[in-house]
Amino acid sequence: MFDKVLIANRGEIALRIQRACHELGVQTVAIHSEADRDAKHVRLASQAICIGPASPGRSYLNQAAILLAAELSGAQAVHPGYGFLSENAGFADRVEAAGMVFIGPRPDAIRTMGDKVAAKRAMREAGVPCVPGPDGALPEDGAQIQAIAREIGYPVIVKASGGGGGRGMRIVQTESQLLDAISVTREEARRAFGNPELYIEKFLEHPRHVEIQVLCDNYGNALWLGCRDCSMQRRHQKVVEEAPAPGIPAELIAQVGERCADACRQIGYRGAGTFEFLYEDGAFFFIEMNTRLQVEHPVTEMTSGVDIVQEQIRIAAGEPLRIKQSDIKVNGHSIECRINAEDPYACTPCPGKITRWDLPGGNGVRVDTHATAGYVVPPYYDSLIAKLIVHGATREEALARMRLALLEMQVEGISTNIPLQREILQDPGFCAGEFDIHHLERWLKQRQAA
Amino acid sequence: MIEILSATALASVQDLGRDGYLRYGVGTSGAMDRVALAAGNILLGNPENSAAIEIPMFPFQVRFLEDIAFALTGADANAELDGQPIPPWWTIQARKGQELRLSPPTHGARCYLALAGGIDVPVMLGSRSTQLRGEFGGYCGRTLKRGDVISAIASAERAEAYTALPAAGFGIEPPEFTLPLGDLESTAHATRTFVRVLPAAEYDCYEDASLESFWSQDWKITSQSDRYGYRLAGEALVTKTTLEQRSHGIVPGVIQVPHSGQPIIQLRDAQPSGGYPKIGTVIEADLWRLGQARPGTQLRFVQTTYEEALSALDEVHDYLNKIRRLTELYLLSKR
Amino acid sequence: MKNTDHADASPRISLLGTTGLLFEPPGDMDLHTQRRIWWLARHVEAWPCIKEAVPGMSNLMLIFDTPPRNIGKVENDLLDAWNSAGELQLDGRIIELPVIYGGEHGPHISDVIEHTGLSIEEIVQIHTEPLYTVYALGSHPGYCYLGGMDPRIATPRRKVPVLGLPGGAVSIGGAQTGVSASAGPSGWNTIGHTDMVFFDPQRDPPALLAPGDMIRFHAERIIK
Amino acid sequence: MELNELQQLIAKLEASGLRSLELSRPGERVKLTMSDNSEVQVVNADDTVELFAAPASLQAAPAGTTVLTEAAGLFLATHPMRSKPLAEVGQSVKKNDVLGLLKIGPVYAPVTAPADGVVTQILASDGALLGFGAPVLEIAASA
Repeated sequence: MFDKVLIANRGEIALRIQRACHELGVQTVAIHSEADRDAKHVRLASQAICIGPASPGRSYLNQAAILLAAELSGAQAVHPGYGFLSENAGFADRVEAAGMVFIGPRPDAIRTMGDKVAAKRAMREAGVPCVPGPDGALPEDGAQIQAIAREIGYPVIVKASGGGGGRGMRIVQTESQLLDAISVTREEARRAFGNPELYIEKFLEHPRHVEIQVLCDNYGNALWLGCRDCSMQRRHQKVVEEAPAPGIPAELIAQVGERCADACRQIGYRGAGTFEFLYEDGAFFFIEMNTRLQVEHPVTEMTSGVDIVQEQIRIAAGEPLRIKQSDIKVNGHSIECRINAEDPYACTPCPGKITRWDLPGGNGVRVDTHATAGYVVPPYYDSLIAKLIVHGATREEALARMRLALLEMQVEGISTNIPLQREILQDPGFCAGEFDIHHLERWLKQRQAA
Repeated sequence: MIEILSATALASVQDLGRDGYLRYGVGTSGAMDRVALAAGNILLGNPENSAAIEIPMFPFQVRFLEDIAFALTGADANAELDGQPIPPWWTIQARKGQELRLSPPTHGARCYLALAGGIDVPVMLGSRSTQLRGEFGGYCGRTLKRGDVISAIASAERAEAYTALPAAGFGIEPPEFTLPLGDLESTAHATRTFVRVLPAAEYDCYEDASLESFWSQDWKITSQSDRYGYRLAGEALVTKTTLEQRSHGIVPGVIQVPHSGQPIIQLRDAQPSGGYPKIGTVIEADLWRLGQARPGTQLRFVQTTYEEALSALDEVHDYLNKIRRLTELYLLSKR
Repeated sequence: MKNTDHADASPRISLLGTTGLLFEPPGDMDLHTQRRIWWLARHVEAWPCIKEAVPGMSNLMLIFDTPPRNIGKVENDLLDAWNSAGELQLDGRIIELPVIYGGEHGPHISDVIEHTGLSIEEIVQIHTEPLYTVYALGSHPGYCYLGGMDPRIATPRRKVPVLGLPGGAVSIGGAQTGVSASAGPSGWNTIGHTDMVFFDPQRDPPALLAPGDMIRFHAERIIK
Repeated sequence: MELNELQQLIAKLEASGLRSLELSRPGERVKLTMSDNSEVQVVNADDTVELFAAPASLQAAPAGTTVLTEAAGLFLATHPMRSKPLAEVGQSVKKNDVLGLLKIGPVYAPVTAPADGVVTQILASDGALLGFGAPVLEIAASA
């Protein structure tokens, strides 16, 4: 096991990783910006090093400054958390070149999965079900493109290979719109991602977003830890997540889960990862793989009993997985609400000083947060200030527990999306488990109209 | 471009040395302290083998005829750029017209002045090092004189890379502090140099008492010590029988013992063959220490093994790799 | 000449730090041995760990590319190679060298006279008699070690090397003779001088002479 | 305890991000606590004295400029090849002079004089690990 791990992140996830390290008896190094001097994880770290000013480009995204701090601290490994440099293959390369361990997959795996076309090809070869469409870049020739689209069947979606997070994509309903859409998207992709490569897929109209969490060690062992439903999204940002995905037969999930684990073994994947799928009409379609820890990992921890962050660290330290697939049971139901410092309906960030910070508690309630009363939410970073996670024996029990927890949670001084979360938890569609990825946007639109 | 303002002789253009011509009788030449030369180049983003100026006599003064980044490594010559003090093992951007002055060092023997891009002299038999005996290589095959104008190899990339150089420049840790050998007192004051030695072919031909004193005594580095070799003074070494060798190849670091019994360490400009008995070889990994040992100071030999000598060489490579990696990171963090 | 006491022993291999090693086979310093040395040099130079193989006088220096971790294996391979070594015949040229013996340019001829008990004429006669073979190059750019000197004029190397010897110096060191190609220090006894240019770094190869070439000294003048 | 000693402690306290610091030595005990309105309270064991010294006023004190680090590193007051520190109190310095070093592995980053002046105080202790933006020393503009 490592003696010292550097945490290249901030906020709740830095604190989460720090806890996992300390539980494993590993010292932590907190690197931070000037804006985070008083942050909780900075205070609780074994060693803290301020590496730059508030601007992320000069601190949390400043690879060189982070690596120099690693050198100063003598850390043997770097945990990137999520966001920032977590899926930056170049950073992973540099960490390894410095003789340290990057707590995550090997840089080449990050690179492959970062290229949507390459990822889809790898998954199709590994037997993971994919959205209909060729697993290669689109040709230049218009007639050829039209032939491909016709074979898939309209509507189709045009995507940039280098895109992600909802950027660089366009839905095409009929053949007459196709070539225009291609040329516009190609130009966007060239400008936004420096890579004009496009691919095309069947567009699913009412899918759900269901994902499978995997864990793999360096010795060819790969596990899947169950699934999550993250369909409640707004502007491609997840708002509420839960595990397991409601209403999908366990056997079907197990089938897909096994395929994911197989794929990991085939590509020699290491560490934690998430296979994201669209789920429609009883079928799964792979969309992408996230080669990092997810924000919503706690709902899987609550239902599987596995501490995913601790396992990540053990794997990176070269330990084999201590559990087998047969040890993993899906136990009850867990829901996570992301609490953001933002206007609940306009969605605009609301940084500022928190004057009141009352957290919920009780059986089956977990709050992952770095905020406290008196904490000033800085304007420079992501607006996530807490993750409210509940666990219940059934989905109904979990829903009831979450409603109560949201009522108990009182924040003053800044606006948060707690009022929105309370409303979502009352929405009949959500409560019945009848929703797709467009549900929340539709619901918001209706609410605005009313 | 820089112009040499000092009349002081013996400064020469050197790179890491000339390989592969020993069979023509051409010695390796190259910097006496190759670690300092490589480090100076690394500070500037040059290939490690780029040529620089080796300065063994002080004061030494140059004028910059263009804006150019330079690096100083090796001996601490209390450098001043137009009166502004420059720390040792440092790189900084010089402006056209500025003058660099190096004073007699209190620490070390040879200073290396490297220029961004590396010094532009023709490559002769695979190297830019000055072959003094053969009168070729380096700057016109000779040591530098007042009025010589020396150019750096132009590179657009290097201009780009060093826009990030802090106004006051930056430095690196000299290797004697990263790779200490011997007691700290000697390192701090540079009064005694320790070098590791592997016994050589005729080691066993010496009297036991001579071997004992070879390892235990302080050898004085005499004033007859230069790039060819260091002549040492101490209790004479005595062989059990008279030895006469056939001429054979030798390398920098070989400690020959002529009939006088006073050892001579062959160095970069030494002839590449000889016939005197060899008691040992200063290991390659420690030759840089020798390059900074000054006449009048003491030298101590430490017995080592081939395996230890290999590890020592790895440590030197690790030091250079680390300064390259961290120098790049540091400049990147400043962008 | 007094060689170290390994005449009947197996070849001796000794380390030159981590830079290289020295291979010294037993036996006389003659053309047969030297031809096996040339064979060995050409053979060993192809090994990946070897940067250069440098023949000496019936010995061979190897310079490592990177020092081998397993030095024992290299030593064994070298012994095996030597045991199977043939004689490499190099077809050389014959070069005549005019020499002025003694005087200002032969300052140590008196030491040779004193050591050998011969007269200057006898020494010159003995020195100009043989056709010398270039065994190896070394010492300084273009310098040749010659084989075939008459042992009657062998004179030990000087106790203290001479620092500023000029180029073209013809000298005797132990049982060997040679001609310096440029000015520099030497521990040998200088007996004469020649004007020949032996080295030009612009040429490829840069040296005038190569192993296998032959030299005959020709007494242009003798200064007493 | 002298006022300048206290000021140095206060500067260190601010730089470290700690909330309080306690120091005892024979005959005296000092506790410094950062209160929320950025005041510094000094509590002396024998007679309680409160000193309201806002950091801003401290930094502005006698026309001084606090020189801050521009990188994280171990502070070296003296180059290991030298015996004399790069900067000493009372020393005149010129803009861009190197006043100290931040050691990051084998890299020595400079602590640089932002302007001509005289060194009035050294705030960082030799060998301390300093983060970005930490105070190292103070210089006053020369008259």
